Amino acid sequence: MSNSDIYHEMIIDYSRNPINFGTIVKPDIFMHDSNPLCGDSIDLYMNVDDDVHSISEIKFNGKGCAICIACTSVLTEITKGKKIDDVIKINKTDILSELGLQKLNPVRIKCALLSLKILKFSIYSYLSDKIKKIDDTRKTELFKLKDDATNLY
Amino acid sequence: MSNSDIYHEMIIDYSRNPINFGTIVKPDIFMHDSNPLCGDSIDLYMNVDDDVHSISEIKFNGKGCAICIACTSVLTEITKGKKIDDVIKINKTDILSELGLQKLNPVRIKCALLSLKILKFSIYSYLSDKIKKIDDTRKTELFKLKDDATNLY
Amino acid sequence: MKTQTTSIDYIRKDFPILNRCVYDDKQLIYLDNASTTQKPIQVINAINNFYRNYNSNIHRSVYSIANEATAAYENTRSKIAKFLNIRNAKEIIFVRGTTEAINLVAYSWGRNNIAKDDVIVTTEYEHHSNIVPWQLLVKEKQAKLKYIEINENGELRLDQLDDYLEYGNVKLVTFSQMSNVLGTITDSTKIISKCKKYNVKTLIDGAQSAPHMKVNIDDIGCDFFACSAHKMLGPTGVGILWAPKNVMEHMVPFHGGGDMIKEVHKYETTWNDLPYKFEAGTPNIADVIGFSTAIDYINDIGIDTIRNHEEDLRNYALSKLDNIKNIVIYGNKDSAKSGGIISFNFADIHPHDLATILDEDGIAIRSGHHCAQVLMEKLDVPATSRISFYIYNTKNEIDKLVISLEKAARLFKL
Amino acid sequence: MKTQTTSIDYIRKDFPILNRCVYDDKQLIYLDNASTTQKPIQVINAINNFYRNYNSNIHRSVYSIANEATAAYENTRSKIAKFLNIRNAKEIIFVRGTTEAINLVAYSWGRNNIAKDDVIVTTEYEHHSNIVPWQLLVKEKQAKLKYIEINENGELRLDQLDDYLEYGNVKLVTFSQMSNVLGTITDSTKIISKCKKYNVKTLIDGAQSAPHMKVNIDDIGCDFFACSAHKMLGPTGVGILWAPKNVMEHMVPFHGGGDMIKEVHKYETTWNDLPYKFEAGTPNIADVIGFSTAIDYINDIGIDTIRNHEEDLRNYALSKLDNIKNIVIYGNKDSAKSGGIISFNFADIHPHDLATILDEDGIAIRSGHHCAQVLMEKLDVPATSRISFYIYNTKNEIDKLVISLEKAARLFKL
Ligand SMILES: Cc1ncc(COP(=O)(O)O)c(C=O)c1O
Ligand SMILES: Cc1ncc(COP(=O)(O)O)c(C=O)c1O
Repeated sequence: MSNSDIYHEMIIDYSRNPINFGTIVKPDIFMHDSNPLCGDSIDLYMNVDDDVHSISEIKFNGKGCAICIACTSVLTEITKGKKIDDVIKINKTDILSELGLQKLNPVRIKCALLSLKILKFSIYSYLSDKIKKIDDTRKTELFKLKDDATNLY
Repeated sequence: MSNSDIYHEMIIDYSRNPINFGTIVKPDIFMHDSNPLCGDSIDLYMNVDDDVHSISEIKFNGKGCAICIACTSVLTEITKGKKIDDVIKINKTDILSELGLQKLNPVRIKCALLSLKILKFSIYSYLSDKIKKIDDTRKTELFKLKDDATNLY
Repeated sequence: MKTQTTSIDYIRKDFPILNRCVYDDKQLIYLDNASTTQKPIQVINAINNFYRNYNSNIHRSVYSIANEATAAYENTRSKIAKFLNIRNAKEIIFVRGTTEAINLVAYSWGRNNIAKDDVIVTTEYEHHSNIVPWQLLVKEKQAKLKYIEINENGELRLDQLDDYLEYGNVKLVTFSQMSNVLGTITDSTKIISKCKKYNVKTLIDGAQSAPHMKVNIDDIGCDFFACSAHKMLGPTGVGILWAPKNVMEHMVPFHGGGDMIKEVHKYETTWNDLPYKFEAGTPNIADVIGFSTAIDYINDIGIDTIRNHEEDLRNYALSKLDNIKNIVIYGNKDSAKSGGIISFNFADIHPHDLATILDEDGIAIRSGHHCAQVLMEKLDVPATSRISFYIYNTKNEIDKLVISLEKAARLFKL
Repeated sequence: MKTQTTSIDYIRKDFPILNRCVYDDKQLIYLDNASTTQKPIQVINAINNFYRNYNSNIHRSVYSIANEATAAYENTRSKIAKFLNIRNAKEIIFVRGTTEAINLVAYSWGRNNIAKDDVIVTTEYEHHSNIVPWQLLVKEKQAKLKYIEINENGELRLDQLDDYLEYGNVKLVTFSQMSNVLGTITDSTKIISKCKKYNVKTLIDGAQSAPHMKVNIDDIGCDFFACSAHKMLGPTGVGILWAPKNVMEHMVPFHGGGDMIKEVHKYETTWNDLPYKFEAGTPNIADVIGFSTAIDYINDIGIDTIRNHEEDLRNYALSKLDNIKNIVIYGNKDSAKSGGIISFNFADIHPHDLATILDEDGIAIRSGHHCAQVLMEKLDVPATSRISFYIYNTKNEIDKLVISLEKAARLFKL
């Protein structure tokens, strides 16, 4: 993939005008993580609508390259309003294909997927805390989520 | 140097019938050292004749290869009865040439010179202890002896 | 048999050094494989190719050659995982070799898990690398080091392990899967099943086993495993430590520096994900990549073929040595229970002298304590001579060894 | 000028990688030399030659190839001693790199010499390798870490060092002789003369200085010096720690294992002579030998020639970058006070994005925090772009860099 293909209009626009950029005071879910190898650093905030088990509100804050910020913007757009059960199914292709980044090289892929990793981990720990009595199917599901997050890149 | 040249009659004789092999009870000088890389291990014992400042008695004990044992035998023969001032002048060529080992390779040279190293170090520490007020020339001499020992191989 | 000889000839062609002569006209006969093995041209070329075509630092840069280097480096982890049957390649830490791996455990796990009066159990046939780090640790912690002794066949007396475990306070049992002096293959499964009953951690020093026999870490169920690339056709300066994620997660960092951190601030720092938390600084990139090719080479031949070949050579050598008067062999005569290693002494000829005499005929054998002085004390010898085989050795080489031994006997008038 | 170009062309021929293309047709322009340098064919061949002709373990065997390997390995020590003006080659310890060297000091010297409330002083422009080991140590010992800050020219505020020293309890001052981000050359002589007055030990991180300028350890008078081979034309996986004998003699062992011992018994052990006490296990033999050839290569060109060439390139690059709008340069504009390193940011283009865009034209630059997050916090940027030169870089490459930067400006509509 040639790089000028990467840096198309949409990426540059998103990076200069990110969507859902900001913070939530007292969020239901919060997590920070960074990419140790390049320094991208993202805070993710979410509120949960308990009635319908969905993400009612999502914001992010932080510093990152155009790819990181654009992908995080897209991720928040996809996530917002979704049922948690559906949110945990979001996968890397969903993000990458939206921005035409399927062929990103392995180092840059970390920039693209940092926020998805944070999303998965934060929901994992939210669910682990929340559900006191976890039945076995639920448990397997949770472990899968954690595995997903761990092995994302 | 071809090895069959190394293993001549004299070396093998000395190694089977070492000279001055044994121990001295309550020696004036004693030191143990070993060759960490091959396991040769030598104890050196000496008595000093204080009147004439010479080595009146010398014995060694330990385990080692033919080269180590032969060289240590030769060293004790050269040392015995010598004035300390002369003993500290004994150098590696004195030992190696006596046994035709001048071209020994760097690893085996450690076998040949282990006992000389012990001799130099033990006399160094004997003299350092003995001479309470060391004048400056003597001091330089002593440092030289220690250096000699350190840099022998 | 014919086919075997042919295929060994074929293999030997991959090892340039085997064509070299010493003392002008003596073709090298290399019988010191337990110390380090020779390298096939494929491994040499892999290193060469890295430096010629995509040398760059890894993980931290976005440009093309850095991507290629990072991918190749990480690929070695996957190769090793498959080779040793490790489920998660991210549980593999690259280190300089077995020695560093064991020291890493002593520092990063040991210093937090060993307390006063705790017991670490090792064995009498360990390499210094699996003794000294524990001596240092027990001294610091006022803990105790205990040894499983060997019997007259050079096998571990596992009844002593039972006693130690029963007595209590044992926190770690650490042992080599194959002795580098006697060749004895340790019954790892038995040891580990004993230890598991008492919830005791186990470390396997795989320096000698990984190169010469099938190792299946997932089956064995140990807690730590260490080995060195240079003993298995790979370059010097690389080895691995493996530990399962749940154990590694509770280990503190070893070296601090670049790549092992997540975020560094002036007064506090967070650690990187596994295994990078334990890989501080620029690693030995070229040689990690070379290691990968070494594993390919072993896989191509097949680890079982290697094992069989060595067993065959050992049996042949034992039968030949049996015919020479005054040779004392240490360890197990049963080659099914031993790697391709034979330690011996020859009358009163000191091993160093013997090695020098054999060297004249181009034969490289190891003499000394083999970094196993505790074992030497047990055997009550200052040193032994040791021959050790690998896939490229031949019976013809053993025949030449025998001729050379006879020469030594003449020189020493035996 | 003509002669210089010709001789650089001549040098470039020694580096096979410089002929390679990325993305099919873009010849590699390698400007990430502060991270790792490329290797001349001479170094690649030295490693090759070792494995093809005399690969064997060192120190412990008496046969011919082991002798050759041992001699070549030890010869590197003498080469380095001469190169850095170290009086006694036995004061040089081989390690994996600068990171391991500094950690060795933290463990083997630090753990016995740093106590509660003691102070270690480092600087704001240190690499993580010279921060994290000290954070770990002060945490363990309840000691303190203090930072010398930088001024707007990227130079250390040595008045702060005076304050720290006067305040007392300082046991170690540790600093890089050249910043890997800003290029600033530290006034080592001044720092050390200050420290000597207070009898405070000093450590120099020479990772960036040793490759690029004359280092004279005997003159400088520091207590510890560390550098990495891979940043000075040598292979990955090797570096050195130097300390004077009288300091080293009071350091406890770091890794336990083979080669670092004199005698091992079941319950006590004695240590080997220096420097072997600190070189446990099979070292990275091939690469230590390759390092020797790297030093020969540098000597052949002349370290002062290298320094002049880089100063020249830096001045040229600065003048070109000056013509581009929206480029902010960090560090000293005066190339006499700086190594061949330039860190910058380009409008709001994130360094990663910039590096990816330049990569398309075959240009390899580094982007990120450069393992210097403390400095990034100080500069108040998440990352910078960095170009860094070595002897094989040319003005023509800088011209191409400028064209590529202009392309980036177009893509980002600056
Ligand atoms: C100033 C400085 N110190 C230390 C290091 C660490 O060196 P290495 O990664 O070779 O251990 C580097 C290189 O990244 C550096 O530039
Ligand atoms: C059983 C055993 N353990 C540990 C080691 C040490 O390995 P290395 O020197 O590669 O660190 C060796 C090799 O010498 C060995 O044979």
